[in-house]
Amino acid sequence: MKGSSAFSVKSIVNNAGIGLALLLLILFFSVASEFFLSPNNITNILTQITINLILAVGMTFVILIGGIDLSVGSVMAFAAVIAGKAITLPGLGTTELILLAILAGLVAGLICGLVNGVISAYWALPSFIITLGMLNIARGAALQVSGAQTIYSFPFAFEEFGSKMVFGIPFVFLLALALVAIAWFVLNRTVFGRLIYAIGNNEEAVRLAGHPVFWYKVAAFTICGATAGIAAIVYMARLSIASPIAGIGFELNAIAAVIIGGTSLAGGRGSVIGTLLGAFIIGVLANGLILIGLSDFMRQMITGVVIIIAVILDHYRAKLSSS
Amino acid sequence: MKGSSAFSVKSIVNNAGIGLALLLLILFFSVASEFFLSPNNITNILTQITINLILAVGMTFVILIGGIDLSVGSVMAFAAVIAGKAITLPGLGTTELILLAILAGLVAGLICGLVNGVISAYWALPSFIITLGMLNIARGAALQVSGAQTIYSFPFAFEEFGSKMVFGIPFVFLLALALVAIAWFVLNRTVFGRLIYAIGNNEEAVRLAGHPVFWYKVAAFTICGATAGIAAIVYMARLSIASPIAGIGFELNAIAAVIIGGTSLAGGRGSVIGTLLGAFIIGVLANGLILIGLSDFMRQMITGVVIIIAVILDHYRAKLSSS
Amino acid sequence: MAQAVQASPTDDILLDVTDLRKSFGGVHALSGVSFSLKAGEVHALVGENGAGKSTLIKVLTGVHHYDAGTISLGGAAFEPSDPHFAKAAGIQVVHQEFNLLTDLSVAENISIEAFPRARFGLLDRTEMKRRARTALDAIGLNDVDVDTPVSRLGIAHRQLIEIARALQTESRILILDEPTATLTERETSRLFDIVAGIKAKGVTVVFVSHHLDEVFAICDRVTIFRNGQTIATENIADTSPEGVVRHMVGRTLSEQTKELNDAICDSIVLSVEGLQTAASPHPQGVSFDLRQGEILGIAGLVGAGRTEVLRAIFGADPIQSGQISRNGNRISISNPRDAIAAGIGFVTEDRKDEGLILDMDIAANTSLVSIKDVSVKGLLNFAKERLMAIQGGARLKLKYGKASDPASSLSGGNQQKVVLAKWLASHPEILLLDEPTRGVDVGAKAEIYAILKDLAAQGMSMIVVSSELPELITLTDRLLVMSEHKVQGSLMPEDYQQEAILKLAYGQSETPEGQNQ
Amino acid sequence: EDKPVVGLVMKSLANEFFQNMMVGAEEHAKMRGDYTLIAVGMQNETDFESQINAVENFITQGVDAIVIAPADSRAMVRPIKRAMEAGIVVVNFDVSLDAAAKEQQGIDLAFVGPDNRGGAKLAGDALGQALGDGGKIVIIEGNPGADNANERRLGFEASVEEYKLDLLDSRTAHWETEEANQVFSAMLTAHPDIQGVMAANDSMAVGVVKALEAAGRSDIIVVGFDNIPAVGPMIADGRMLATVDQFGTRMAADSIDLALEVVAGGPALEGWVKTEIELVKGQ
Ligand SMILES: Nc1ncnc2c1ncn2[C@@H]1O[C@H](COP(=O)(O)OP(=O)(O)OP(=O)(O)O)[C@@H](O)[C@H]1O
Ligand SMILES: Nc1ncnc2c1ncn2[C@@H]1O[C@H](COP(=O)(O)OP(=O)(O)OP(=O)(O)O)[C@@H](O)[C@H]1O
Ligand SMILES: [Mg+2]
Ligand SMILES: [Mg+2]
Repeated sequence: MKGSSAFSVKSIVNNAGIGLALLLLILFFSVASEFFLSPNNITNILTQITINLILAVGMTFVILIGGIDLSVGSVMAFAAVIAGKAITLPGLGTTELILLAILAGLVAGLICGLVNGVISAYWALPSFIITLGMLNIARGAALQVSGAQTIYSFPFAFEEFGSKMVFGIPFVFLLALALVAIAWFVLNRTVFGRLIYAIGNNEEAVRLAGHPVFWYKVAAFTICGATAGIAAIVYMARLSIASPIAGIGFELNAIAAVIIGGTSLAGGRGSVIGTLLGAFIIGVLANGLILIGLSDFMRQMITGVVIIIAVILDHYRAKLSSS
Repeated sequence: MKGSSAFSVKSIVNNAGIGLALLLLILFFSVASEFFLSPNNITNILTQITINLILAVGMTFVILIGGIDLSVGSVMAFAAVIAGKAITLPGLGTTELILLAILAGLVAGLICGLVNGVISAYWALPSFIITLGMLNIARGAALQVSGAQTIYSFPFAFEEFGSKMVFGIPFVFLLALALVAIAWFVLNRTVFGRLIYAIGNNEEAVRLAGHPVFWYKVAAFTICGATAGIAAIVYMARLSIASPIAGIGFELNAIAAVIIGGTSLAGGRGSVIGTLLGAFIIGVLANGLILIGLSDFMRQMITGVVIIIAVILDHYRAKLSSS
Repeated sequence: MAQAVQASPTDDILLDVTDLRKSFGGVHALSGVSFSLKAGEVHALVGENGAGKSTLIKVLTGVHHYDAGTISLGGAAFEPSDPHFAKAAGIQVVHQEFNLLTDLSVAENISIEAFPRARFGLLDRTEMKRRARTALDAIGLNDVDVDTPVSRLGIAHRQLIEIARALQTESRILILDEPTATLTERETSRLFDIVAGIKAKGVTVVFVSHHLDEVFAICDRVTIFRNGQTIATENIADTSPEGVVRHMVGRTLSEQTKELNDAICDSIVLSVEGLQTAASPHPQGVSFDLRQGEILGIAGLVGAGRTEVLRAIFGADPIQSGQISRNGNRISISNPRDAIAAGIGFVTEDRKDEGLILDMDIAANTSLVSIKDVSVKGLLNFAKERLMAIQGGARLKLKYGKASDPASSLSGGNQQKVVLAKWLASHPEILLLDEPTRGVDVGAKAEIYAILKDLAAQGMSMIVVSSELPELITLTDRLLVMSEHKVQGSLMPEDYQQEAILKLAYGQSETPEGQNQ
Repeated sequence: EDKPVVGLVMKSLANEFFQNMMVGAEEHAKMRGDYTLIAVGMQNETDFESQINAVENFITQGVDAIVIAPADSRAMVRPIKRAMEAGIVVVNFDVSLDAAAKEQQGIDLAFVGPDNRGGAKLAGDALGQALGDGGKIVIIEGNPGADNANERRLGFEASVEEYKLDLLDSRTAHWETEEANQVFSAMLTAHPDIQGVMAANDSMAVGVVKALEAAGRSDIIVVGFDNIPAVGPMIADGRMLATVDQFGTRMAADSIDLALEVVAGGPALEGWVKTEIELVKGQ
């Protein structure tokens, strides 16, 4: 049983079942490529999973309540464009610009998430469709606002934070890790988190227990939108551009990380630690398969196969650990 | 109540709730553009929704059992490449080539669906992840088999069937319509169909009733794969090419048609008539927004907004009709 | 109640179970169960909540695999590997928890095991509906349309549909796990007639119930469970209810007595006037008052509209018209939140869909309503929560492993106790209870009655909807009888007689209309 | 109103190259004022259907000319044939229709546009000259299966051949900055001795440059394609060696001019009307 209440260390280990598959992957790549465990490559992997991880943390909330958010990639692009416009405003000091951009990106993402949440919760509509609508709206808006032009030339201090290292670890990855920790705490130690799980499990029972289900659902989507905003800032800092066509298909990667991590698409079961491992699986796979020199097409096929094998492995581990 | 038992005409009308939104759309575009209702344009719309409709019919089965199939776009490309290889084989007569190609495409799609079904049903794994894996596998395979080259130069008779008209209606659309009719019949009039609904409703109850749930699930995915194969054939006949990069993102459109049509992502509720209307909504919107001359970005935004409004409208209609 | 069925079983042993064991993780659900079924008998399984009755049934029907022991059917070894296998061997079952397809029609649910097929795998819908109609009529559900989706039906109707479904297939052994827990007398006696009928055809019946009067009315033999073991099997003719209870709990229970509650104050805490919901056909609606410390019962037949009234008061369903007053002040309740804020609690009839969060642990379920009491500034205090669960559990004699086990691992009756514990933990001033002791064993029931009476004595007011007249008779201070969505009459304890209540329930008015208060 | 109507079928306008081209066309239409422009883009790079739909819609509307940048050099042949049969003047620009496919369908159509392969070779040659014989390079390809990706790869490969470069690896990053960044980071790990990178477009070149910055490598030479504004500073400060400008802003406008001439009764176009390309290098 993938318990919803990940309290003890043991239950974290259990939740994080996909860890075995990750371990095997890492083991394999370490043997297959001399570069895989080099400090440089580890830095690469950490940097590369950062954005997906940030998006996946927000996505975990939405999937836990039984929803889905297809718009995160587009919303990220929209938030990036807005933040990009803000950071290239003339006549302001660097610090102000950076703060303004961060705020603008965050608020833009948050508002998109809020809209997703309010519409799907108020009318009890399938979030798949509502966020598919938002996917189109946010992408169109990003293109419209930017005139389809890539925004560039950001203050140096801002770009620097994208490549800053702390104890040999990319700062942006630590940021993502902090988000994971916060999400874990919120989901497992607070009333709010408890009710997020409960709603995903049995919404009617929560409603009859007198809790404002509507607001919890809205909150989950808003959190997801806000993480898309944060991802946008990280994206900008890392690549020094704000592109209106960034993030196409990112939603699938984020959802995949969450589900590979053992969270149920039906809601109510899963953990953000699993999401962290899921994001690692995807990132390690993408990196390792290039290192061992597979051709592009083989790489794509093998990625598919490994993802499937990973969840099959997890199935057996879960079975073993439950008996 | 979106009853699963679409027996009477009344219940079809109810199932097809999204019809109101479709009507409003058609009304609006007829007024906004003189071309919209021209026979030529109607032909265009019908041709244009054909592929999405075919994919969506198969998708309806998968979603009804509570699954999802993200691989249909890739599987379609893979089936097209296989059929393309077959149809350009040297040394065979035209009729043989065409039959061989159709068979090859169908079987290729069917096998992908079978694999999706067997893996997700046997290990009870989330079909989202399994079919995401298949998305990568089939795409990689399509690129590998074709060497990333578009295959072309098909027999004339084959291409002709893509543009053939019957009573002023594109033949391929009639084909899609026939699939809808067959699917409706199977889902509503056969034991198999009722068990598909039943599994989506309460899998455990069906298991306890002594039915082999595994095989029904496999069947649903296999049907979905087979429709991707059919879509591949139609695609080839219509575009005269078999491209390994065809069908990117088609899965979202197919799923959207199903869900806009009122089928529940959780399974057990919905109808293929709704899917038909859902596909129409998407097709009419794409066509009409171009006709009224909206800019691309505005068009994308408005597409999102209209999709959302359509499901909101449907919500109110469902409410009215149930009281 | 149906008359005792003439004993006519043979002495042939049809099914023999010896030393059966089954555990879930650390929980030993079955630790040495032996019993045998004689062909053609009606055999009762009784025991406290969590004693292992349902687990045995699930093993026999291929839902669970057993760890050790032997089962033989008709003399041959029998190892049911899945539900299909057991069905093929002629074992039919109605499980304790429902297994219905709520979005499908009643007819489809009844035929699900073997849809009538025309040629080419086509569904013969006419035949399916005809069979469903016959099955429903046989069980007395004349008023239910076979095309209705099950989601529109109340819980008792659902139970009857489960039974109708099991009766569809010819079987050698029919197992009924607490079929009567939600039924009123009318349906129960109809069920007993059916059981008598199939018994006459030579079918062996296994019957689980917490109502010993039912056991003594229709069974030939009874097997008593305690803590996962079979304690004894006795001929009904040779034993007495007291004897069975002694085996069950290991001691004698004191007789339930009806004491008049003298704590009822005159102050009216809740007043309902002209309450109308979407389903109620009567323009005058439902009206009554509830006084402080009073336990008001609502009796009625299945579908009389009792649940509807409670749901409307609690804001779970929208009110069409009518007024609700708390302590004389009109209040508006548009959702459960408002109701809880007004000091009202609601134990729902359907624990699986509305009451419990099955995947979450017992502690989380217990604290769901009063989560503020176990948290500080939004942070959960797990120790406090566990304590709440343990105290609530102890009070209701909950049988469980750890407070951190999921609610789904509990036996049916114990799940019901968790729902009760959840609402008791929230200390409401008014508690609405819909079938509060559904599936709860005799001993625990007595405890629950005592607790409720005690709370009433401390000033809590209650409305109890129940299908068990004895429950209403022991528990309530006043009884409303509903029929066809309206209050047919009101009775005081001195007038509590089965006959009078049933007369009203069947819609024969005793008190003139408008004098229901 | 009897102004001629020109239907412009573009590729994805989300791509700033085509967006700028379209803005150029719109300004052109305003400036000339003697024709009506209807422009349609597509949802994404591989959305062949919407181009076919657009052509079909234009036939429905009875436009006078269709000016099209085909998303697929083979898929668009048949709809274009239908348009021509309907008496519409068709001008093919940006990517040339496949010659064999044209022959098969029995149509003859001129092409107005740049030489993608030649352009890529310009960039590749610049890199070859900078590195000299045996220079170790990698290629970041566009979307496999896309015609211009194919052409550019072939152009790069021609340079590799000519300058006897050592091609260590060649991979797609699907035209995307983020993916190019990830893919190139891994390539750099596997081949620390890379000396040069050929990126099939500038968006991917930006990703490569950022990966080099993160790895602290300033010794690796990068060339791109498209000359988007964002690479301007990179070329100026030497983080990139060169890119290729196809003067996309003018391409659609020029094609429209050519189409209108034919509509006005001029002679049909023939062969390949090459448009300008230029290597953009820093100082
Ligand atoms: N799936 C399960 N996982 C863990 N424990 C279980 C599971 N099913 C049953 N149990 C445990 O097995 C024991 C026996 O349960 P069972 O349902 O057989 O009781 P019962 O006699 O039917 O009780 P009731 O009268 O309440 O229905 C209980 O302690 C219960 O908690
Ligand atoms: N004859 C009927 N046909 C169809 N639906 C009915 C009928 N009677 C009641 N219902 C509906 O079925 C549900 C059951 O009614 P309700 O639960 O209020 O009655 P009840 O007296 O509590 O009976 P139960 O014991 O079934 O709970 C309600 O939603 C009601 O609207
Ligand atoms: Mg039980
Ligand atoms: Mg009721």
